[in-house]
Amino acid sequence: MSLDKESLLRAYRQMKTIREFEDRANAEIMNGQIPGFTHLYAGQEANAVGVCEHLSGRDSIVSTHRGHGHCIARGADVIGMMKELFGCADGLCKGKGGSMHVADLDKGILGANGIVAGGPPISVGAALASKIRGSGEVAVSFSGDGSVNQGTCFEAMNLAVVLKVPAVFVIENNYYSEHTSISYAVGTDDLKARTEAFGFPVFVADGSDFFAVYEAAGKAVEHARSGNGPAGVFCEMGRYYGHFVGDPQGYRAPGEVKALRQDSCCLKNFRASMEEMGDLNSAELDAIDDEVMALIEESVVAAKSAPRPTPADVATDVYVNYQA
Amino acid sequence: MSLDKESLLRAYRQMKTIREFEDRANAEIMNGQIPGFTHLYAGQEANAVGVCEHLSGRDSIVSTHRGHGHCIARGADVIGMMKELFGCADGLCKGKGGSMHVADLDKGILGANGIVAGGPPISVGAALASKIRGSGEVAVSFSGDGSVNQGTCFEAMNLAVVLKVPAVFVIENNYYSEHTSISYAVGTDDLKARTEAFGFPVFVADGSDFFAVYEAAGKAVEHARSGNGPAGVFCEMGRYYGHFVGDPQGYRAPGEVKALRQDSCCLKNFRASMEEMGDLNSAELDAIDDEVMALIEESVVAAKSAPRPTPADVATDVYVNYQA
Amino acid sequence: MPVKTMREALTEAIHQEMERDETVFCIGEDVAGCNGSAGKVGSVGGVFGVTTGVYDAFGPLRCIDTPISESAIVGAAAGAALSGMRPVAEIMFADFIGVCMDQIFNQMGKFRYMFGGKNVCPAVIRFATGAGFSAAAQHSQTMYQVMTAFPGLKIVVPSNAYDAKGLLIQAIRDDDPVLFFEPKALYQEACEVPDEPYAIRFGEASMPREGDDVTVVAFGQMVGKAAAAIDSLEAEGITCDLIDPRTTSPLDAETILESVEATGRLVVVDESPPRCGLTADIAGLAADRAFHSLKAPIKQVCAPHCPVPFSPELEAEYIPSPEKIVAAIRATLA
Amino acid sequence: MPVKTMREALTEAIHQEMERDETVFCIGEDVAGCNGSAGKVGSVGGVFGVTTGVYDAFGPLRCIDTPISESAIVGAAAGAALSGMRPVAEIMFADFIGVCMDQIFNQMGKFRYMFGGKNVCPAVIRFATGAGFSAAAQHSQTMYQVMTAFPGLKIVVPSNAYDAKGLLIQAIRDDDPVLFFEPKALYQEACEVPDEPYAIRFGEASMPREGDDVTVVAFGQMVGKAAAAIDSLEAEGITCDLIDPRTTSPLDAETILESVEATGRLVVVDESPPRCGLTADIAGLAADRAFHSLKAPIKQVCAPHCPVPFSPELEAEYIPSPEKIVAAIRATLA
Ligand SMILES: Cc1ncc(C[n+]2csc(CCOP(=O)(O)OP(=O)(O)O)c2C)c(N)n1
Ligand SMILES: Cc1ncc(C[n+]2csc(CCOP(=O)(O)OP(=O)(O)O)c2C)c(N)n1
Ligand SMILES: [Mg+2]
Ligand SMILES: [Mg+2]
Repeated sequence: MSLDKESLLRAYRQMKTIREFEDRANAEIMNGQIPGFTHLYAGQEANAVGVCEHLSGRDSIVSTHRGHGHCIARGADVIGMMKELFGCADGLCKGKGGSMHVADLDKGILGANGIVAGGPPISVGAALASKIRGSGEVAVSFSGDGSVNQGTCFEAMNLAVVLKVPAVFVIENNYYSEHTSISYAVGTDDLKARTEAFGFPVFVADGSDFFAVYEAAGKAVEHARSGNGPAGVFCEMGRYYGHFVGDPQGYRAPGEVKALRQDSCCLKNFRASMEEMGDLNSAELDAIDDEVMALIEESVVAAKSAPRPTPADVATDVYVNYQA
Repeated sequence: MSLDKESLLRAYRQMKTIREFEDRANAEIMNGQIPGFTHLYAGQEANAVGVCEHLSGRDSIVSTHRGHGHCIARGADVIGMMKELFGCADGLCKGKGGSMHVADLDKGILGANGIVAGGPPISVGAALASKIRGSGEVAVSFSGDGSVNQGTCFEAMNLAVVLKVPAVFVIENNYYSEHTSISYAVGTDDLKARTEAFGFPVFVADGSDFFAVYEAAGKAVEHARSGNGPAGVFCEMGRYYGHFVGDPQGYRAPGEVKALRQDSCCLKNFRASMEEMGDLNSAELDAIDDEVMALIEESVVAAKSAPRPTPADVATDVYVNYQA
Repeated sequence: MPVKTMREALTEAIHQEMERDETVFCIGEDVAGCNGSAGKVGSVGGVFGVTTGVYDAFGPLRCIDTPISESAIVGAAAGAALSGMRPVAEIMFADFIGVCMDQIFNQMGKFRYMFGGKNVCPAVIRFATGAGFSAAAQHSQTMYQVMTAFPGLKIVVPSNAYDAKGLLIQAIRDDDPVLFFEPKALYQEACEVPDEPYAIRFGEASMPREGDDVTVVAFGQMVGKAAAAIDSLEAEGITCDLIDPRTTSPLDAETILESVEATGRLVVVDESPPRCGLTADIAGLAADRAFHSLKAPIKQVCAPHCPVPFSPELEAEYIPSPEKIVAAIRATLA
Repeated sequence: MPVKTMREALTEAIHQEMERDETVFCIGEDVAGCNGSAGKVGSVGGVFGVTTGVYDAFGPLRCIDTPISESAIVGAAAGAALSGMRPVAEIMFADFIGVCMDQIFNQMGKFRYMFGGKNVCPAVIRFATGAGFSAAAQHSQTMYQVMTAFPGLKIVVPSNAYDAKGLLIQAIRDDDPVLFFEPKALYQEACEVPDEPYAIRFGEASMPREGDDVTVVAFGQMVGKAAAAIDSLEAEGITCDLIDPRTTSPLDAETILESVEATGRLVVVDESPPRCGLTADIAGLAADRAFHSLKAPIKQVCAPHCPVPFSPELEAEYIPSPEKIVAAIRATLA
């Protein structure tokens, strides 16, 4: 699997953008600037980017409550997203959705989702649309290690096999669903096998390694796009922050997060690979870092001075047309 | 596996009772005597009886829309059941439930169920009660080959494993869910493997052979009762009637039902085994046949002359106590 | 004009819209039928026969059978609708909404709002609704009254074959998600239905009876019973407006209020249980906005606060009868 | 008397009932917490902290964590309740009811009726309900108004810590299935709460304000806002009865009707959207049974017909404010 320079630069930029977006979102929440419940994706960037780098055009994703990373990876406007987190009138969803409902249909982003496993059935529908039209798009849904125990997720997997639609089920094992470990909540010891038993192949990758995810996701997307029905990707990688901002994280082992940050950082891993492979030098990556920092700063500045929604907006955008 | 004479007689009587109950119910429906939607179990008797012969005391079952067989096998009063089908005021459920909601809590029958896969979660609750009390009962749920695709069924299986409760999931493959074949609706080719992938053993049996089911169910019930968590039973056996009474059965191959009736009759198979093993002679079985016929006739006569519910009954039995 | 049953009218609407617009497709349990079996695929057309012939006419990509997985069915419809299609999903009985409720009210019904009004989700979900067949507590509920509570959804309940066709065509063409409740007691009821396609606008009530003394508002299966009740009173010189809102969301409040302002009396009829339902909804509307015209207590005729019973005797008591509607009309005139 | 928050009062109720009756147990996501992890099992006590200390006090068999499988959670509660236990299940947010709705209204709520009145199903399902935290469209809904529509369920919505404790104790002791909606905006609100256990009977409203001019009925979070509205009018000499039904099913219709008969004016307040909700339900009740006492249109104060928005500015407009309640009270006096 070889990636051209442009792709490498883009992948790094996406991961870095997610990381900075999340770190800054965390800081702004702590400052009391961002309302609501926010779940951060920092640490897991390689999953989203390794998958979404295979997508283009009208390929779609459906995300989760922890959606910022997926949305950025799929191309959501970062400034619009930050504004949405702040609840601005010109946020990506006009301030009506917020962190848990970021969406951009034009970019194939069928929404973050506040309901655990709300997404997979919807994604099967997007895949079905592609199959009916014969238009070749794949539809990716992201699910966490906790989400895979929800009935809707199982139904979606079986239906995707039955209809042989180009759906890709990405399972992100970050070890916890809220305060509960995967080792408790998933009855079987082998979640990959339980998923494969539905009748599609699942490709496994170290979720802190962009190249590993990229390769596994490539196989899954290729499988689905070629008309073989659904496929899965299974990534393992802890998150750096709590379940939501404010989580005391009593379920973590001492030093767990520190170790993750030290030894399992997709950005560090990426830089190390580049040093080995020589495709990009660190100055090039540093330059991206700077651009990303500037963009995130710009997004926050914009969000803080953006117009706020007014009471008159509350009941608009419910229907296309409700009156007789 | 050896069964004493009493057990053999009881097993045969139960199967025969179900068969006659269903044949007679069919006739009475055709006569316009039984209202509503009725789904008959004839042909599958060995499944219910082979499982329920392992149950006693407060062991429980949760059934399906095709519930008569399970309820009779678990010991429901046949006359009360027939009256319930007729909608009598003194039917098992006072005429409020009908065929799809036959229940007898005192006998451990937690209800037939009109919602596909409504039962398995409830059964996990019964198993959990047993575990909390340490009282040793097992809880059996029946699911069809179509029902296993419902999210609630998957959730129940995983939860049973997680909580390690004495739940037994009996999957009855009669090849069809309404007009759709299992080969279409279950995405995987190997439903047993998909079920086992949840983390519990599934024991397979020819569903037209009481002894095979009895043996497989014995292993499953033993597994669950011994505190090893849930287990499964997987039986294959076609039904003799349509999905519901009135179904034109266009999905059946020509001669399919005839072949089932000829070659896969649990009663015939039972008699054949007895001839081979010599434990019971045919006169003993004939005597049971006569008693069963008389009982079914009695039940219909009773149902036809039983008191009917009156309008005043409509809103009683909703709550134990609703007024302040 | 040709006479068709409601079932035929619905089938015709689906065929005509699928003909007109290739993004329309059907999905649900046995909407084709016989998949994987020895039978002829497509020979079922839904257990109520509403998608009859769709598979034969439009093939496997546009008439899609599913496993028994209602959440996945609705989710697939919702996702396809977000992706440019116009799915018509069938959930056999409205009672089964419980296993797919999240996909309906938290997902499909909220996409547009949560996403800031930038998308459409033109999905139709069809349900057979209501009592009358001794189908008992889990196969007889209306559910449309419950779903009316949710913003973002449009709710349709036709009362006759003519309306059914025009409303289903509108539902399919509509850019918002629509829940379409088909009173199963009316599938075999026939009336004149034009062959050509036509759409009936949402939020426009019909008025199958006009009169001076009392306004009667009724839904779905109850429209016929209310008409019977009203007709039986004519000999006594009592005449009523009968309003069939046809869509409960949007609701044609104006027609109801105008009528109440004229008659001063209101009876609302539905076969759902009494709490937080449509009868209260309409009564509450009039008790605010037509208060000064009211001459008598507003009467609600509905089912008792209990599940739908199995026995025919009990079910007959459960479903509001013309007699009970007559009694309520009389009560407002007392 | 000791002062406790609603959260503390609820926790105390659960502990006391579990002490008293060994068939009571808790089940839900993270009701213990930290299972399978490096953390101390039991150290969470539910994401809102209501089951704090239950695991430590009663152990793993009576404080049971589950996967994210709400249908299985409710089903397990229902099945255990049919089997002689008294489960107290937690569904984190009321909005999640969509993924377990069937088990609630088609199963748990109908067992007794479908089975001919021969069984009890004493299960309690607890939910955090309502808006106020910019939690947006899928974490802010009330849902109790929708659930009130279903026969077979009892629906509780406390408005203060004292009631919360007494109502939860009654819910656990009650032999019918109870849905217990905890307004999450009130978890930190405190009032005097006795240490000893006590039960508040269902179907008995409380009347936190008494007055002559207008009857105000409000639910849950809205009781406090209505009280504020009423208090602000006192200086003008306008006094109101404020009725908090506490349980929406059963409903204390008598207290409401008596008050309306005395005042002749009614305002009903809830934070749910307007259609087929509790405000219409109560308005409909009065428009029938207290009609002859009514002197003015019945006013409903509720959320607009839209999902719950994210932005604080929009959410502030969404949730009925004391100002809107004041305006409605004034409107009935105009
Ligand atoms: C149906 C439903 N149940 C529960 C929740 C509350 N909840 C939000 S996120 C979450 C944990 C999800 O865990 P996982 O799928 O592993 O994703 P992660 O948070 O680890 O990314 C839970 C229980 C919810 N939002 N929806
Ligand atoms: C949630 C739900 N969806 C659909 C139905 C309609 N329905 C009743 S039985 C049935 C087929 C069930 O098939 P299976 O589980 O194989 O059981 P069988 O009828 O073969 O015994 C269907 C689709 C239902 N009752 N509930
Ligand atoms: Mg996780
Ligand atoms: Mg079957």
